[in-house]
Amino acid sequence: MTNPAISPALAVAVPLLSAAVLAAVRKWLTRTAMDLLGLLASLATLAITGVLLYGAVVHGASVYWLGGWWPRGSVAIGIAMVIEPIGVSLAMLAALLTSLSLLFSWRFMDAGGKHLHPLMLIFLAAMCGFSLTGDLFNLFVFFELMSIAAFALCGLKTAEPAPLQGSFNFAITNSVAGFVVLTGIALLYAVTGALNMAQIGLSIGHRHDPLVLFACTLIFCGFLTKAAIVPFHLWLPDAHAVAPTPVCVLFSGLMVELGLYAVARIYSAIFAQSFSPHTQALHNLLFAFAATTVLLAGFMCYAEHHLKRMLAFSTVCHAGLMLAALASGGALGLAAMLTYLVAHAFVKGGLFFLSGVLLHNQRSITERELFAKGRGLPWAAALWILGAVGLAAAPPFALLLGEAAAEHAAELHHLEGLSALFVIGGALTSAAVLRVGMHTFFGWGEGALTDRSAEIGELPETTPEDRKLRPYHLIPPALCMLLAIALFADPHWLRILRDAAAAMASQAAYLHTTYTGQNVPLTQSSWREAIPGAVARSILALVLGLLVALSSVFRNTLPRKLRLGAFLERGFRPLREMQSGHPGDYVLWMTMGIAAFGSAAMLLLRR
Amino acid sequence: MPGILHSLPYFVAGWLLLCGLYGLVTSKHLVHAVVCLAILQSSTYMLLLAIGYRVGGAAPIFADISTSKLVVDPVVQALMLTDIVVEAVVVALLLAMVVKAHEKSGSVSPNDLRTLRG
Amino acid sequence: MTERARNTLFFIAGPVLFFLYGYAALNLPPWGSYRGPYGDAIARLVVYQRHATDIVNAINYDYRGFDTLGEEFILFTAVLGVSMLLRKEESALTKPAGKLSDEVALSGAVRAVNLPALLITTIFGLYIGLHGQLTPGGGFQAGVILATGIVLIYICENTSAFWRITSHSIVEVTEALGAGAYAIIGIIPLFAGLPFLCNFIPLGTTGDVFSSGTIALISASVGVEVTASFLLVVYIYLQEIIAGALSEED
Amino acid sequence: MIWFGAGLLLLIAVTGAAVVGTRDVTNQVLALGFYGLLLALMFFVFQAPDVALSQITVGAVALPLMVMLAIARMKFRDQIKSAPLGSKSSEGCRD
Repeated sequence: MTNPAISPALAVAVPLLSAAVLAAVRKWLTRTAMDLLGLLASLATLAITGVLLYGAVVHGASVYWLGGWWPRGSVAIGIAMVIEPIGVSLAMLAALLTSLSLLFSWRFMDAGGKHLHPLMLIFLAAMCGFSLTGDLFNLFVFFELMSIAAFALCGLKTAEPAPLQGSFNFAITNSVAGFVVLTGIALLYAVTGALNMAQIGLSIGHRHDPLVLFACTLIFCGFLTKAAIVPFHLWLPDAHAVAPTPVCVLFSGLMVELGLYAVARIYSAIFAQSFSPHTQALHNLLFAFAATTVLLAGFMCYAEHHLKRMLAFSTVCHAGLMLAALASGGALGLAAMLTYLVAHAFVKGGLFFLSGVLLHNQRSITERELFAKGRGLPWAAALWILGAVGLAAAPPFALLLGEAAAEHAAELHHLEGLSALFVIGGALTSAAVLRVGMHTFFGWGEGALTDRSAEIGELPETTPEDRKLRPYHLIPPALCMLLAIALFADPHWLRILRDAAAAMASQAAYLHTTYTGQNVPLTQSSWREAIPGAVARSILALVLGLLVALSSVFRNTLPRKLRLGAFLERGFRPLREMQSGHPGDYVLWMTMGIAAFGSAAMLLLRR
Repeated sequence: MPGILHSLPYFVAGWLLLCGLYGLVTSKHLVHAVVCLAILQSSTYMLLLAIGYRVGGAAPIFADISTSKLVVDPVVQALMLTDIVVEAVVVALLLAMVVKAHEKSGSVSPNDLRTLRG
Repeated sequence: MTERARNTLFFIAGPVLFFLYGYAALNLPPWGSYRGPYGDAIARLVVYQRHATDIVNAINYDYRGFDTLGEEFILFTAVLGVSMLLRKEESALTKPAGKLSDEVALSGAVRAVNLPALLITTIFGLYIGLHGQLTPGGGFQAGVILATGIVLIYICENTSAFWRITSHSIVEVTEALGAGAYAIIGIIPLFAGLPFLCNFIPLGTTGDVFSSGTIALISASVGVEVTASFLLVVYIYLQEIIAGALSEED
Repeated sequence: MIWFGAGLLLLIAVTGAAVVGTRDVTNQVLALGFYGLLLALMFFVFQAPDVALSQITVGAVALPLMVMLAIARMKFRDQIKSAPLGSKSSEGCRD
């Protein structure tokens, strides 16, 4: 049995302990000391996850039984942490993004004052625990810890009513999601008498009845709420529009995607065998949800003029693309989703950092007010345009590799329409970002359109006299973009991720790892041959996006019939109405979504 | 156990879930909405308790009974304890948000909270 | 969406959900016939392995102690969040204010009952906390009871005493220490080469107050944390009201 | 005994609906407290004394207390706002 070099529980315990210490002494510490200590704790977590990842890659996957409670026979009596490359990479990504966010907020955020650092560290610990645990109820606990920390972080700027609305809607919908997940877990416990994911999977086996289907519906819908899949996505734009910039980076970069990770993990560990006769139908169902998400969020993204809200809808759109990649099936689909996830986290994180730079430097976040204000920021402009290229999944960004894998998997599993979805999603989101870039940094056209929620704007996060840009404002976004490109330039990590995804997708391998602590080496074929097609399509998406953005920026010089951009920019009334800001509506949409998913599952997947 | 009772607690749990959701959807007062969330959560207590119950089982405390006696499932009870804490905590945080929103806007109706739309 | 539309849509989606729930529930094992292996496996092991007789607490604070670590930090985070949301801003509140129940002043009889009640509550809380591994109770319940005792002081109209107890930053520090202590108890065994959260204290005799090793220790740290956080939440809510009342007395 | 438990379950179902249906928040707090006590009784009947104890402390005491405190604090604010005495408070909160 290979034991990890250091206890993986440290990845959770160290940030938690530092958060407690920081919270205890925060009254007596200066702001700089808080910054320094917070950053140190987060870097320590990064180092711990780094060591864990090294161990998982070199020695293979292993299992850590907390408290030393090894299973008795096939009955797990304690909580297991599964150390395999994918979960550990996500934990490491969380630590990295948290470190960058803390660096960005260096003496920066005056809102919330000294509550920021402990909350960020708790959030980090929750994300680490969430990606490492192998126990279903423990997953729920970290889901709740993550949610609670997120609610609090979201409401940091309490000086205006909008943040309270955003965090209230966020808290209500995500709490409902949490209880829905718990109900699903309880139903599974009732039939299997187990909480360890591998043991539940073993115990369910081929059993396929309404109970398993309904439990699956509840758990999936709960985590899809976190993942912001339509119709569970309504909280996300509200929460992002009001959260402070460093928090947005963590929300969009990782928290949302962890919902998808949980769906993938639970599906492959628990339900894979049970659904094996219906895999295709389930994939079609998930794909239908993903396609709705991409289309709806893509159009909404282009119609927004509040920078953070626009990026938030772009996150929803990309979460839809990731779900589509997962739905394209098998180990390859999983690898596609994870590749896309990691690369997207960096690109989207970078873009959010840049929106924070604009808010800091120009004291505004709406496109109309920012018009031509960014002319003196060449570095931010370059990074922003790079981000737009990245969102279209064009080279040289690692999102391309994910897109290629997804298209390859869709081809193998005869799933139609996936490539079109990637082109539409990429084109619309990059068009929105390009449009903002042209308006803000180049000052092209004659002023931007606007919409109702953009007019509310956002209070700046820094003191008014301080508008200077410092290195720690531009290093995090630059590093993010650089990493997204580096992952493309040096794709050695792909082989590791590919094989880890193959092991994750195989229920038998997961079982074996959990019970014996040993690694099952699995290999997966490469999707190199799909890359040229993906390059062509992503460039098509980028060109389309550029055309739409140009037609929007120069709308007044174009003939009326060609004003496609301006038409899209006005948005569609029913879609805007859906985003009503009323918590009752959001819960109603969730109820309808669960009912729809459940009925579809019962009809399509029954024996 | 009489046959008619075989699924009773599960139905009650489903009913409470429905009640909570209905209250949240139709609520006109933010504090009312938060209390409805608490009702929604109590559905999970009901479900967990029903799952672990055993006819004739004793409470899982071996202070004064023999260890060979049949007991109800202790694991669900541990889960419920966690669940209760989570409920109290979520309610506390949400109420703080409501209080703050009331301070800022002077209203407790979800309809007046809608500054962010579209 | 109009109110009417919300109602109509819910009366379509809600029953569908309820139907699905019921349909699934019919496939559950009948009520009262739990068969799962997990609970039984633990129930048979606890008394021998951990010298504790309250199985639920043994699960919470040991076998599934990692869950409880998360749970305790959920509580900790929420208190941070509440104090952040309701932190005092530079608003000039000079309007004097009354107490929470400002209509009727409590009679002397109520006060006479209250003091013994406070004493009993405290003793009961301590008892519950110390016997968590043996009988129902434990740190969590004890914490809430102890904090309720201190809130009783406020109800006794002894506002300034309550203010003195809770307004110190000591309460905040204690809360963080209680939460941090749990993480430290988890980390200590790592230095001895044992897994995280493993027991490292002699188990003692089953049935003793100081038996069952780390279970009692963790229970105590949870108790400290819960007492402090509950007090803090009450204090934060009352802060504004009490501050108004005290300035009136000046 | 089992019929008593079943009756209790039904009572809880009815009370839960009543709590949701009570639109006045002050009355709702009382209903919530009663509902919490019923849940605690049910936990006790179905052999979960640990949970019953926490439910009494949290569900029947702490939770209604917090709701009551929140309502009290909001009423206090309303009082200040409506009274002409003292300086204006609502504007002072901006920033």
